Amino acid sequence: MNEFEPQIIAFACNWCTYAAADLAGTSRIHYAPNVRVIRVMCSGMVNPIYALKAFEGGADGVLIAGCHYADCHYLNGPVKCDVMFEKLKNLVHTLGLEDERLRREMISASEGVIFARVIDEMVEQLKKLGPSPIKRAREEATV
Amino acid sequence: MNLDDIIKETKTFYCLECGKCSSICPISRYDPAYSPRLMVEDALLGLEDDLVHNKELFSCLTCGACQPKCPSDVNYPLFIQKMRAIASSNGEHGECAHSGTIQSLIRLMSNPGVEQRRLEWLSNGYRTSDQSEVLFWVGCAPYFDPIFEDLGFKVTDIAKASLRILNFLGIEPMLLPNEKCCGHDILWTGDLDTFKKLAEQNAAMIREAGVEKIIFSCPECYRTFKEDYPNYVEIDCELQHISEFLSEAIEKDGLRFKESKKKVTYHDPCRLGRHLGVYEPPRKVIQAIPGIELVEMEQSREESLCCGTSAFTNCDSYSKQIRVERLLEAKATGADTLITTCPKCQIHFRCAMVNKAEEKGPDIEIEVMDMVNLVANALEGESNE
Amino acid sequence: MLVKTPYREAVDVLLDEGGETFQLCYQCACCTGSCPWGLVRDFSIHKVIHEAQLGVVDFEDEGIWLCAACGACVNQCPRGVQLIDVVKAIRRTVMELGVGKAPSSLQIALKSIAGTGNPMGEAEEKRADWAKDMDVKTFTKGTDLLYFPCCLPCYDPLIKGIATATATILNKVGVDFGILGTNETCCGEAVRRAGNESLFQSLAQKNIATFSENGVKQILVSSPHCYHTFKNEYPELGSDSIEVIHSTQYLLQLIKDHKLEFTKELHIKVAYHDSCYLGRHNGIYEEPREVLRSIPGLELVEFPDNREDSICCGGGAGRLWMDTEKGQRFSDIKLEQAIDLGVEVLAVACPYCMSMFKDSQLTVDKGETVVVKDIVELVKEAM
Amino acid sequence: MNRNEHKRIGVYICHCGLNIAGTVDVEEVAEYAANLDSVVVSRHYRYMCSDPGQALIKEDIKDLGLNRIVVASCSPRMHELTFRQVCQDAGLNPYLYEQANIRELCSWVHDDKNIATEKAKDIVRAAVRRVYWNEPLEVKEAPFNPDVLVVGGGIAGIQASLDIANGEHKVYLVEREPSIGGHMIQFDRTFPTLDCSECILTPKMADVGRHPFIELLAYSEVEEVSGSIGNFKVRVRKKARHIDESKCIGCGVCEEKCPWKVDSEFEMGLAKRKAIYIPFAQAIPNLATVDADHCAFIQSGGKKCGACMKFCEAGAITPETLLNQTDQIVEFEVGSIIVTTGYDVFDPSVIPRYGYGKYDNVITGLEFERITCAAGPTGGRIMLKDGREPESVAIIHCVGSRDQNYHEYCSRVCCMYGLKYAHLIKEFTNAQVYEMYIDMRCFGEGYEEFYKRVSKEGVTFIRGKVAKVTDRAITEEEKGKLIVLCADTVLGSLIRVPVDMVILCTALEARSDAEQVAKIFTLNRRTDGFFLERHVKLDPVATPTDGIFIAGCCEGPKDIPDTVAQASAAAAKVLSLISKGRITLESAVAQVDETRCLGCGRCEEICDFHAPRVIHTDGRWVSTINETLCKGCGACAVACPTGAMSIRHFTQEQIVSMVEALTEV
Repeated sequence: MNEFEPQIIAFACNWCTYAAADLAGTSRIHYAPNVRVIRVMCSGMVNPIYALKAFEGGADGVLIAGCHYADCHYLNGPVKCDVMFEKLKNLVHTLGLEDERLRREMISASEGVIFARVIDEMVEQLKKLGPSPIKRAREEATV
Repeated sequence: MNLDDIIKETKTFYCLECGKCSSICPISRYDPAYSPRLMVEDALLGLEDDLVHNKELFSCLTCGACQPKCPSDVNYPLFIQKMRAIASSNGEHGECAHSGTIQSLIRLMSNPGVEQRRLEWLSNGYRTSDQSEVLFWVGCAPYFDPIFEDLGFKVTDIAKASLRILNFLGIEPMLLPNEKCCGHDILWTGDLDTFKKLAEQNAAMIREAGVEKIIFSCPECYRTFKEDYPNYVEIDCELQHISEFLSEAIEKDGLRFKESKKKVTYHDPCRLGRHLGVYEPPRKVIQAIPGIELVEMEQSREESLCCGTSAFTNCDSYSKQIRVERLLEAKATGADTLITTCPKCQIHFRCAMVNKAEEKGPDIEIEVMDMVNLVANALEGESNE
Repeated sequence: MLVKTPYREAVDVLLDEGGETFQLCYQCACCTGSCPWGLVRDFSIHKVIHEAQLGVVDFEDEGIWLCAACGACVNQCPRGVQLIDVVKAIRRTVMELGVGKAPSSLQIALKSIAGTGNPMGEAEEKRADWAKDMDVKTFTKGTDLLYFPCCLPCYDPLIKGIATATATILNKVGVDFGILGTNETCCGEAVRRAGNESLFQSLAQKNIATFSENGVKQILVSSPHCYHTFKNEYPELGSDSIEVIHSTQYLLQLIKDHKLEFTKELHIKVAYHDSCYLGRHNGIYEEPREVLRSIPGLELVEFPDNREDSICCGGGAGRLWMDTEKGQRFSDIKLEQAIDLGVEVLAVACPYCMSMFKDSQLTVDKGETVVVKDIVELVKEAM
Repeated sequence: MNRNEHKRIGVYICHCGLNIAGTVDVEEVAEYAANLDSVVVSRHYRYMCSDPGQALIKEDIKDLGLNRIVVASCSPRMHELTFRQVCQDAGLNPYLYEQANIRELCSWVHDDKNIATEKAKDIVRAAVRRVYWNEPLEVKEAPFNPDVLVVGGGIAGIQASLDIANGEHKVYLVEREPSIGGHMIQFDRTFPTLDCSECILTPKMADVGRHPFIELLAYSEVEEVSGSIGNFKVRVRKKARHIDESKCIGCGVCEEKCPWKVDSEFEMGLAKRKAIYIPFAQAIPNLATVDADHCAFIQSGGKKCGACMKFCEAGAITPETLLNQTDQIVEFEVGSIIVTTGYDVFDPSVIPRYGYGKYDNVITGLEFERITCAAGPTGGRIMLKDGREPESVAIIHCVGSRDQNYHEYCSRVCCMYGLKYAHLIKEFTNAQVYEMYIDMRCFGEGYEEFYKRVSKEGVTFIRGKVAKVTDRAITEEEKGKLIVLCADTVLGSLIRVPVDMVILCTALEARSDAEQVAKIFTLNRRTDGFFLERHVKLDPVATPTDGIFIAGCCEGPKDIPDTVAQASAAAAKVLSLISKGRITLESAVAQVDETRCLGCGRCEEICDFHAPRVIHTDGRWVSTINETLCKGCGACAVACPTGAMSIRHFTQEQIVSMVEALTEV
């Protein structure tokens, strides 16, 4: 059995974090390939269901990242995201998923390095945790 | 199960097309596009496709108001339940409220790998035991708390109040640390597979626990265990809604309460009332509290008007209008408080009262409270919460 | 003319030794402008910084041993260059890589510390002698407060007064305190600034171990140097979280809590000398002054340059142990200023400062007209 | 949307030369995509963004009747618009296009070809699934209000207003002080040409005063701005001057007669003005203003003084105006806004070492401007506080600039005005002049030449940041002087320079109320406190808020030429908006499904742009969206309990479809 490769779904705000991911690209900063980025216009646009759906699908981790408070293209998106995230964290916690599987970050357009680092960190953590219980149970069911 | 079986099982073929159902149906009252009669007609004409893809299929509250009126006793709610199963296998899920968060949580819960942390609300003030013969069924309150935080109450308070009452009566009930959703909402939105998974896991845990009795504070869980589980799993213990349990306690054990001056009216949840015929116990309990004056709303008991949504699907302007009508009715009685025995009824009423807009609707503000909270506050020797 | 060529390797060494902030320097020289050496001789610290940038530092030059880590330059630097760290890096390079040579007087002091745990090379077992005929218990688990006197008060007869006065006050007030006695060793602050990192590390580790073995929660120090390293450097080396308090802070608290009552009036005119490590390094300017002002009858006057601008005594970063030729001692200038101010007492809050001033008294004329006292001694007298 | 519409998707994998093809097996990805649901054609090509690449798509749309397009290439932030245009040209709604980013997010950040290829497949799959749910959106336009608001009547505001008004468009110019002119009118001469500031500025001020297309609201402040590009609503508070503006002719008699003296703001407190005053001779508008706090008549409730009234022949001052005149609120609508609120001068007293406020003859640059000004308090005579002419002057550069303890940035003008002072002192006195500098930054036209000229005039330059200014003499000739202490980095030794006067080249800093202003106009601020431009290089006068522009020192320290250039640039931006006359609205905005709406107003509460509004229609309370206000941030959709609210092009269906595509096993 080869090493477990965690699967991360990242929701990135168009103006900052997605731009940061682009920057990581243009500056050829390599990072773990385990992340799949979904572009949203603002971190405040991320609905809890998106993360829950990802976990349903068997994702091992979900990252929700957007602008720092001061940089928001829509003034207060990050604040709204915080509120949503508190709710979501609470639900995911009650479900018994490890808190590390859900992560909130603020990464500005200039922080390509940080984007790469966050992904690598998260992959490391998730490798330690192993597959999400949902995925595990599903795999056990199939074998 | 195909359309014909459904028609047989729910006695739809007896339909006389008298239209009594549509005339009594609260949805039809506000949403002209919706008519139970026409649904049934489509079924009888074998227009399965039209039915399956008709979004109105998910508008039905399955409140059962039509059933008592039906001269040929068609089981319309069951008809809808079964039809939705077919619909959902055809990719139709209705318009889930709260972005489908709740359905998603239920599906996640149904995963056998999920080991929840669902009892963290439980503070040491409450006495529970793993040896108990009585199991208290908490329901989805731990998930509702964050989702409905803006409604100004904690759904877990209903569970807490229930525990206070049980403890007061010397019962230290068992709580399942990994209790899974009973599956009510997922069943009524047609996802049978998930429902079965939940039923099986819950049944297994209950067998494991070896209890003799399960007490529910949520009529939907209660109904699901009583009516729907038997079709899939076997659970042989006594099932009771806490209102039934309390009215017994009042009769047999002479449970008494301290006085609390209040004029209240009682809202029959569809599941507890029309679905299971439990009308009197809650009323008895409420009236057992000295000082409480219970007044009835215009539509009560069999005639009771639904709280406006069920299974968190197709919550829309029509369901809002139904809630407004119900709340105005409650206010009309001059009661200070609207008592219900269903957490979801309370959620829907409180949600209807949220008004953050500048343009205000009609005044429908009234205190809404679960019976168990009312009772818990009236327990002798216990300080009010 | 001597032609120099930038030498990258040297730059890298200094970077490794922790001098990285020299890269920020844009050569405005306001460090040199604010350096106390400017009062007595040519010394262009900004040049040293630039030499570091080019990697052409002259490790043989005595200049790199001049800095007393007073922090006047760091305070003003517009680019956030940590000049003290840069100098430290240069000195470390000398000590560790053996390029150039540290002044012999410094080497001797460091050897003594390495051997006996104190710069005078006195015997370890004598460390608690200052408290012999006093009732001072040895610190054990459960004792509230650890009193850490610093090497000088432990051994130097001229400075012992600081320790004894502190102990007397603590006893009078009835504080449950103790000393580590022979278990304690030099804090190593000056050692580090002097460039001997390895020695500092071993000293620090020894103290850290002793502290945690004895479950120390609170340390009272007489020396701002101990204060600085305990508070700001030991935690990075893994010491448990310990509350570090300087005597002046402690006294002020006692006074505020009315635990310490003055019974005598001291009708004297006093000037307070800000110790660099209390002031610029840790922002403690007012506590010592408040303590002095609260002494009945005492008149407090200020030096022309005080607080952030206070002139150093010249004893920091190992300078205490190096010879400074007559006419170049900051302590002389400060003492002369005190004499001009016409004060009876020059109040200090640091054993190093006291030691420097006591030396100056011997050489500065009319030096004897001013008495050098630590604030704790003045407080004791007034009790 | 029409669920039964038959989806025909075309997928195009771009090699981007070797940028993608180098690490991703594009053929394999193309083959993979071909087998995805509803994909009709899947190709790969060297450069999709090239003309042939674009042609490829257009042909397929026509020949194969494609109704959805996916291009897997670079970041959508790079070429989304390019390919949307391609679709549009081929008659396909641009929003039926989706871009899969397999370069920045894949080929450039991984080197293992297998891994990169697999990841690329996922990314493409997600895009294909999403585009399936994409819906056509109509591009909407709204009329653009040609009127303009300019905030701040300094040189920037004046220039911008004139540029726009000369194009015969209405400009509202709002200035908070009694007169326009800003800092520039306080200056004596301007570097490097030394033409007098007044002489070049006052004609422009006069033009503003009488321009038929400029409505000047002086002594006024903008209180609230609502709405969005093309249609802003503005509320302005016109402060009470306590005189009848229609009658006042600005003769100034009232000021002569008024017995109550106050420090003059205009003269930096170096001279007095009266309680009723005209800030300076050429003030525009030329009206008297009563300083209510210092007017005895007002303070005494009409019992004391009243001198001004007696002597005002125009009858512009009456007990009524003095006692009962109140601020008035003016409201109007504009299509665009230019913010030119300028800067504050750094207060050097926070650097005690330099002795400002401690020594009389340590002064700031702006104070010196007034001293050298012929119309100033000393009639242009350069003198010390005691009236003597200085024998020596030190000019200290970088006071509060280039210093992380105060402002890390360079204020850009100090070197040059420092040189200007040196020149003026040389010209009008016999004083020796010393400039203590760190670097000389003389970058503009004629600046370096000016530096040379000043050097020739015998000014002494000392390279070193001043450590201290003191009056403690240690030698005879230092007695009674201010001694400037610094290290000369060139000599490599300390220098003590005894002088009579010290001029501090104080930094320019962001206005103390920049935060409020930022709130009113929804601007962002940089860490240094100045307003943030949309793009530092490519969009220097635009801001993140459409239709609002910035110019002059509110954007950062700059000299007059740059300020004027920026002002004209902002004016040009506005003029181009006006000449187009319409605004294209964001299409990806919120939409309400009225049947699903509860009218709870959660959307209304959470929106920062006031786009959603709950209204009452046929018995129901439902939310509606003002699409000109909506920015499409999506917060309302998250807040909506029923899902009635959704964001076009970012619907739950579209996003979840991607999640599902990416997580399915």
